[in-house]
Amino acid sequence: MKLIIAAIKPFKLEEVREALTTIGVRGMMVTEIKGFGSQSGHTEIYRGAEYAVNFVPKVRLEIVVTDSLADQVVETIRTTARTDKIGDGKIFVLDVEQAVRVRTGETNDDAL
Amino acid sequence: MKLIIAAIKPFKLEEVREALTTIGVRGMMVTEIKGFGSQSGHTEIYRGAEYAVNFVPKVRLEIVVTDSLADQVVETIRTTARTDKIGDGKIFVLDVEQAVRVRTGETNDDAL
Amino acid sequence: MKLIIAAIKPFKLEEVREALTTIGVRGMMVTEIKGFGSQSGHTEIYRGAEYAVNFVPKVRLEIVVTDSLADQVVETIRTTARTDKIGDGKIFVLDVEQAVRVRTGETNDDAL
Amino acid sequence: MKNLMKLSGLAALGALAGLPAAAQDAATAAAAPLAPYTFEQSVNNGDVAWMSISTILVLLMTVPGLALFYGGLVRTKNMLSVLTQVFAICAIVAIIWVTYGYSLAFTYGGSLDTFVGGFSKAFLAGVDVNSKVATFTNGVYLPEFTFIAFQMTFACITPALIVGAFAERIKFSALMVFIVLWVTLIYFPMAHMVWWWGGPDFLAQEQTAKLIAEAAGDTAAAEAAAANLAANGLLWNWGALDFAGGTVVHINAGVAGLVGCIVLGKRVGYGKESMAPHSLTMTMIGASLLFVGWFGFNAGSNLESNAITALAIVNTFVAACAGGVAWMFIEWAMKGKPSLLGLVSGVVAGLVAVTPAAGFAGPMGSVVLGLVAGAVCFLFVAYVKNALGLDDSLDVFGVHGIGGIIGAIATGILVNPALGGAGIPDYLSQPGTLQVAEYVASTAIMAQIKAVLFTLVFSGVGSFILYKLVDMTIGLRVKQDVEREGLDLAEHGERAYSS
Amino acid sequence: MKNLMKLSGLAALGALAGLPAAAQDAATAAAAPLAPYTFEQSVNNGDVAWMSISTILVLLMTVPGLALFYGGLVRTKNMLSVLTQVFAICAIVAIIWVTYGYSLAFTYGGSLDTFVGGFSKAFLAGVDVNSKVATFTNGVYLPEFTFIAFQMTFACITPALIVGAFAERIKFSALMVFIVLWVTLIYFPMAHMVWWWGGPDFLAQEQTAKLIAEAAGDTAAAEAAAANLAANGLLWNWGALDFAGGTVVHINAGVAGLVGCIVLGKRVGYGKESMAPHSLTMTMIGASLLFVGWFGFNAGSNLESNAITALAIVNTFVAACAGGVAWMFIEWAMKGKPSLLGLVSGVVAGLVAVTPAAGFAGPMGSVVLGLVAGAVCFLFVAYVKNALGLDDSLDVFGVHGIGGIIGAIATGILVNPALGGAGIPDYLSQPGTLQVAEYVASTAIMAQIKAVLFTLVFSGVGSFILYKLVDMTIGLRVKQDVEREGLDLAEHGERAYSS
Amino acid sequence: MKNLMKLSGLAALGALAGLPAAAQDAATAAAAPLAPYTFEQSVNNGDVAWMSISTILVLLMTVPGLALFYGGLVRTKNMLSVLTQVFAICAIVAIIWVTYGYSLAFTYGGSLDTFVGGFSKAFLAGVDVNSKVATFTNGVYLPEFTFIAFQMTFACITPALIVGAFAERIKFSALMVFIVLWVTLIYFPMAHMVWWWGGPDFLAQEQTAKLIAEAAGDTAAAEAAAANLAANGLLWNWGALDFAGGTVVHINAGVAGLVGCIVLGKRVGYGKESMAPHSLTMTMIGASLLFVGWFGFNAGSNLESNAITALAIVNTFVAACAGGVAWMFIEWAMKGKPSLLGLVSGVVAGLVAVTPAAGFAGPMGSVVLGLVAGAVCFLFVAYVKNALGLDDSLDVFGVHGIGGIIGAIATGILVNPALGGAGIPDYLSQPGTLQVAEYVASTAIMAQIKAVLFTLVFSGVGSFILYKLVDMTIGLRVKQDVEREGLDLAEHGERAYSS
Ligand SMILES: Nc1ncnc2c1ncn2[C@@H]1O[C@H](COP(=O)(O)OP(=O)(O)O)[C@@H](O)[C@H]1O
Ligand SMILES: Nc1ncnc2c1ncn2[C@@H]1O[C@H](COP(=O)(O)OP(=O)(O)O)[C@@H](O)[C@H]1O
Ligand SMILES: Nc1ncnc2c1ncn2[C@@H]1O[C@H](COP(=O)(O)OP(=O)(O)O)[C@@H](O)[C@H]1O
Repeated sequence: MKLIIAAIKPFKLEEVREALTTIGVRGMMVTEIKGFGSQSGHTEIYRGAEYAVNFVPKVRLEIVVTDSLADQVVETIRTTARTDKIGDGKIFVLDVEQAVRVRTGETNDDAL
Repeated sequence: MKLIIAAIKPFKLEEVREALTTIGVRGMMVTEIKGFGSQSGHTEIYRGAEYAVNFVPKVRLEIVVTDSLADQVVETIRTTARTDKIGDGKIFVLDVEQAVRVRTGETNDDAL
Repeated sequence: MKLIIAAIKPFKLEEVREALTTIGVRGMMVTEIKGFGSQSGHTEIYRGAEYAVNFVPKVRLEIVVTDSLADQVVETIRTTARTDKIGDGKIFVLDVEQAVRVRTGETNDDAL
Repeated sequence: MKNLMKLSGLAALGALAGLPAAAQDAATAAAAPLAPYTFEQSVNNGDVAWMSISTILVLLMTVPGLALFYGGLVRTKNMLSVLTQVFAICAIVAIIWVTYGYSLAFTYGGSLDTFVGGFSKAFLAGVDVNSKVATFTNGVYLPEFTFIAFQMTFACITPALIVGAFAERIKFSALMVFIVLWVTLIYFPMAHMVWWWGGPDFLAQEQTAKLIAEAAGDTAAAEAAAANLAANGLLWNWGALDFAGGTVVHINAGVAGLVGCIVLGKRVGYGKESMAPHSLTMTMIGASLLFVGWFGFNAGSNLESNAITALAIVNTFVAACAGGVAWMFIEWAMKGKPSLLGLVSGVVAGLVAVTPAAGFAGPMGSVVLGLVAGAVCFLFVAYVKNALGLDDSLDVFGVHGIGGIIGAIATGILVNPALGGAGIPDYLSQPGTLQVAEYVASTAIMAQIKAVLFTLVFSGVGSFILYKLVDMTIGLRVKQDVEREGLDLAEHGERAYSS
Repeated sequence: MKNLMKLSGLAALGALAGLPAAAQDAATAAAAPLAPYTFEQSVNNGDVAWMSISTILVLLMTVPGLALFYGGLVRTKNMLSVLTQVFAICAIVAIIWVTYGYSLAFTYGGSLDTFVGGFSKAFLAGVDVNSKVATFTNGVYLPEFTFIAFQMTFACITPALIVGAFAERIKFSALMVFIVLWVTLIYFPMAHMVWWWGGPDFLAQEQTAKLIAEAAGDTAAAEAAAANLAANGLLWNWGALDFAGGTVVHINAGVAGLVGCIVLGKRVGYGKESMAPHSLTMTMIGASLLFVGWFGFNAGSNLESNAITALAIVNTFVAACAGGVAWMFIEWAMKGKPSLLGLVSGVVAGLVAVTPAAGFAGPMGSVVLGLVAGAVCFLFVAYVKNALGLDDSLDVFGVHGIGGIIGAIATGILVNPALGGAGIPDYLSQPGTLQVAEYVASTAIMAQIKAVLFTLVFSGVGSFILYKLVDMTIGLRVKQDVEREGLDLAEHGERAYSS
Repeated sequence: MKNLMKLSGLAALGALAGLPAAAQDAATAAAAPLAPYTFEQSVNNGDVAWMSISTILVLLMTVPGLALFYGGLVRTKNMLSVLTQVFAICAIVAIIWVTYGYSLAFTYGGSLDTFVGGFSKAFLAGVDVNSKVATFTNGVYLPEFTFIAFQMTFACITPALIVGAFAERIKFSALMVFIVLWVTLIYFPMAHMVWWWGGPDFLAQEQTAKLIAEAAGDTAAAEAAAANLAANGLLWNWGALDFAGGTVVHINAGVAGLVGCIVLGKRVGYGKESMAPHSLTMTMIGASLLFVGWFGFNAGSNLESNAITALAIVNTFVAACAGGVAWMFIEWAMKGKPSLLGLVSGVVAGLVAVTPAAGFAGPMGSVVLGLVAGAVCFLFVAYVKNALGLDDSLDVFGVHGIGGIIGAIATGILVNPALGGAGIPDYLSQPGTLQVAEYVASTAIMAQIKAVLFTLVFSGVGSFILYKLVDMTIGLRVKQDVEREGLDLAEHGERAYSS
């Protein structure tokens, strides 16, 4: 199994989720994060005090899928999250050794 | 060392944390996330505009433990977080190559 | 490539980010988390009802870098985030199999 | 008792406490031949302005004041349920008020008049811009609409106070039904029993008529006048003092809350999960608006804009502050830290306690009253409540019940002119003027204790029956899953906060 | 029409509806020789107190009331943009008001007087602490500064209402320019057309003069007096009743909002992304403050502190509650759950609807009005709006437009004394006193419909032209990227919430 | 000076500025034989209503107004500390006020009378519902309780203003001790020096007595009367104008804040970590409530409900708006974006500046004053403050200090009738009536500058000594760890927001 971690633009979340559902992904974890990358942040000014905020709001997806589905997931995210503007995000793939479904105790591919 | 990632129901957090402490886990990272899975979300209506919210609030635990403790941790989470209702959550295990404690510089098993 | 996960004290975030930029890190994901570890939490009292809060606010960094940069990143975080007080944090290193930049489709080291 | 034109008024003034004295004085006065008492009804625009703003202030206490005070204390997932409950109660009760509530509280109730009014002003029948009601000064009147509006806000806030006791677990539909029953069967009668009286001119007229009849040896007429003089609410006739609603509002709601939290049972996870307030900021805003609005409540209950209004403002202000300071320091001493929640809870406790005393006590008496209320309410909430195992979620009984009882009894003490109090009013010994009756501690305090006990029993038993009724029919409590998910989503289909 | 000293007043009272009757009665009265009408101008401190607080209450409606009501409904990223828009509009319009706005609305406009005033009081020239304006009672006056301040708040809140319609997508600079144009070319004329009249004493004086001239056969003088009697705003002369601004404020702003949301187009992601309110807590606070402040708006429009003030308070209170209850229950029935947002939206709808009727309807009529407004606005917002594909972000038209139209027309019905209404005022049949004119349903209702239609067209067309003008010059809408990032950061350089 | 029955009043009116003119006129008037001046004390319910609501409005400014304005600007972890500080100060000072504060500020102080009052009304001894105080009109009085309550709110808010300067780093216990000392030794004397005077009737009585004595050649009596005429506070006698507290409240608190932030030093992480406001929404609510409440502050300071009240309302309104508009546009020009925080800061700056001028300036003068204050305060806060390296966390000096100084000096200019001002009041030239004294720019402005300088030095030096005292005994500042964790948890054991 693979853990696919992706940082994408927040407004793309629904679209990506739907696309992934279509190809058979049945679960994921979504976290609101602050992203740092080439996309530059912004400056805020409060009564003359300027703060450069180097972070940009992103959404981070974590999806564990069977090895066979992994490439398709990466591809789907890549095409769906894409806007061709800087800051579209990154996808990382890690290996997962084990998976368990709490409710049933099923493991690995059955647990997904 | 293993990194154990678990998505559980929020109100189970305290119970799981305590159970893990009992078996010797000495640290973890907890994140509030939006979970997507077979547990269905809910619908919100604001002045007639309906929004289907497909995400369910979950809590995500990340625990790095020695290889020897890993199975026990998975087992403890599984039994403690369980309510036998849909959406109880998932547990994933990944391999960790290195661990460092910032304060002391200790590494690997000593750092946990 | 390696995924470096670090839990640090929130007020150290800017310093660490800057230090990492200096050594060539070009991106990361930052999450606000609740940390559990040897640093003890605090007690809150509301009209006589006491709640022991076992979690401490931490910031979690995830940085994917080339294998060659990994050690330097770990070292940089370790020295910058350090205050020599309990709760300074932990650093974990995992192996990453694949990386993709959404915007361009570049992969692996090129994607970072 | 035909043709009895009662002039409704507010705030128990224990007119009858002056009766024995009146008898004597009247005897002397009767030496000179007595003319029937006549009076003009004059309306002062300044009074109307003050009562209008007082009405608005009491509404401000309810929405958003009370709603935020309570809402801030629940968990995020139940925020909207509290806000909706408070606001919906306010809206529904307002409509009930003009429909039949005002009539039940403030009209002559026939054979039941001791306990409740009748339906003669249902749908505000007969009330128009020329209708007037008495204040506490002879000859000074208010447009009846002003009085209706002011009293409406009291009817709206009282039931809303109760919801704090069983917050985070009641079914919305059940609550709505309960509240309609409760205001009808508990609140309107209580208001009638405490606040229904003839007004200064009516009393002067009947008292004079009685003296004339007695002098003329016309026993029938004397008895008719005496009956008119006694045609007040039950607690009013007991001589219980309640300037702005210590019994009717606070003890009443406090007890109803206590019974409610017992009947519904504890929240799921109580004592195990953290139930920390989701936004003390909101609670602070709510407490502040309660503080601000309470001046309308207490000083508005004077019905006029004069020096007694000013006294009630000073009393309300310092009692609130004293309550806050007492709670804060005692908490600091006993729990190690002075908390904002403690401070504002103490402020509310002080406000509750000074409510029945606002126009009767002196400023220094009010400071002491506030200090006592802040300290005792703290001790109850921080220790006794837990010892009793009560899950009164937002301490309705601990603050309104306990604070109300302290205030009601203290009013009987602090009204004493020797302690800087304003004294017990007496409209009868010299008809047409307001005199201060001689202060007899035992009488004054006993009247207060009697009123408190009556309220505890009446509201306690009555509320219990209503809860059970609703529970047996539609069920009071939500399912456990709903309680875990939060009432906002399950009951109202909304979330308080999104991004 | 030289030397015409107009006394400005507020709230269309349809004085001229009484004209035919007046002619008859006057004929009889003229039998006795008539003396020219003279009067004193007395100011009552109670009235001043009430109008001062009413002014403050309407400001409270705007900031923070309306700002929060709207702000809570947008997404986090646009929160500050809404708050800034509302507050900045309030600030800029206040300055415009004292500069030339008051003058355009409340002075004699020469040949354009039917439509708009002149510049004679620009920079408040000639106004000092001795200047007075008429109320609705003969002989009762207010300091002109009081009237200026009160009316200023109306000028401030009306344009601020509009921003809800195109929230989350308008350019701040464009909005500022649009608003300056809009108040100048739409609002001040509307206020003049509806509220510019001579006042009770001026009417009495001219009517008496006319009768005397007619009796003396002096046609020139009679015509001059008749001209003075007719020197009111257009809608006033139509006999349209608008107690507190149903047409001038609510329909006016509602239509401008409708046109605005159409001209600007839908928000990016509309119908696809969730645009759930970021904080219903804030919306509830805002709605509550609107409720609380609305008493200043409606009952303050009485300009005096008397029984009609009290009637307006009761009407406003129960119509608001009825609106909330109606929306809540109908939503419960049709969508399955009673939501807080529904409840408070209904409260606002009820408030909007009762605005023109506040001093004319009776309490029971106001309850019915509130129920109807709550239900119809719900149906519009929940069904019709979507069917029409409108992205009126915060339902400015659905609540203020629709509610305003319902209220305006209903006022023509509920004013009927047979329905408990106060009747149509008539200052002319017995100069120097206020009489109730005979109620003729068709006349009364037609006048209201005419006023509504005029407002829809005038404001609709006028606003459209102004939007286009601004769009073609500086552009109304922000770039898509800015819209995605949120206006707070992009337009104002701030975030609403940090940690 | 036995039996001197001083009638306390409010707002420096520089009565003595009229003295030379008075002497002359009096000489003429003395030709006709003078009778001793007698007067009645009449209380108007409308005035009482207005002052009651003004009192409530100033409380609203403090809690929740100021608390939220400040609280929104700090980081989440310090939110409750700010709310608690403001609320606790309000509560404690209120109790001090009725205990001895009112007496120190508003009674005759014997040999120290120029600087401070005495203890004759400690515990409000001798004050009851029949006690009255003078207003600014001969013969018009207020219940003393009304005046006590109104002035109490001023005493409560002034020290609370200071906490913004050293927010996020002061120890709660130290702050409480400091505040008790500060109000006692700085605030009460300042209030006495600026606002302690005899009132219109007292002045008329003594002036008449003096003239009679002089005419009769009774030098002793004339000197006694002259002494009574001069028995006012120091700054009052200088002829300094301060309608609602520019010196006593704003400059006083501003300077105390400045000294405080210097003594305590900068926050940990200042200039490195982001210290962005945690909720500009709260700051906006707070600013709005300050705006709304400020009408009670400024127009309430008129003590009566009349045309000057209305003038003060208009002035306060437009100066606030002008301040906001100025700050917003200048920030837009110089920093690229118009921010909400800028807008509301400007509004507060405008309000501060108009405080001493509220009843003296004309509306157009107030617009200009607001514009200047908004612009100058912006420049100070955005540039000068940083250049000086001050960590005045919430810009207490930048807004209240600077704004207060601008307003105080401008009052001396704008009071000029030639600029639309109301003119300098003169109670002496024609005893029993209020005249306008001839305006001499140099005299008027110098009196203002003197008052400003005195306040800067008195408050600056006095506060410095008190800070040092507290620092040396209990220590002013929390530990660095506590500062990092946040004061909420460490000092109060609570968090502002949970889930
Ligand atoms: N090396 C990295 N490790 C972890 N996350 C990264 C890394 N680089 C980028 N990211 C994430 O991807 C997001 C987008 O990256 P960015 O460099 O801004 O744009 P782009 O992907 O278009 O080059 C960042 O905000 C960050 O959250
Ligand atoms: N494939 C997956 N990858 C990552 N997280 C998952 C995956 N499937 C489920 N989850 C997480 O586990 C939670 C529970 O899963 P769900 O399918 O709803 O119920 P159950 O575990 O009872 O089958 C989800 O809300 C999600 O956070
Ligand atoms: N075994 C672990 N797995 C995951 N995270 C951990 C683990 N141990 C500690 N952490 C994280 O590191 C933080 C600091 O650890 P802690 O034990 O409190 O102090 P120290 O690192 O100084 O020994 C914790 O708050 C937690 O977020």
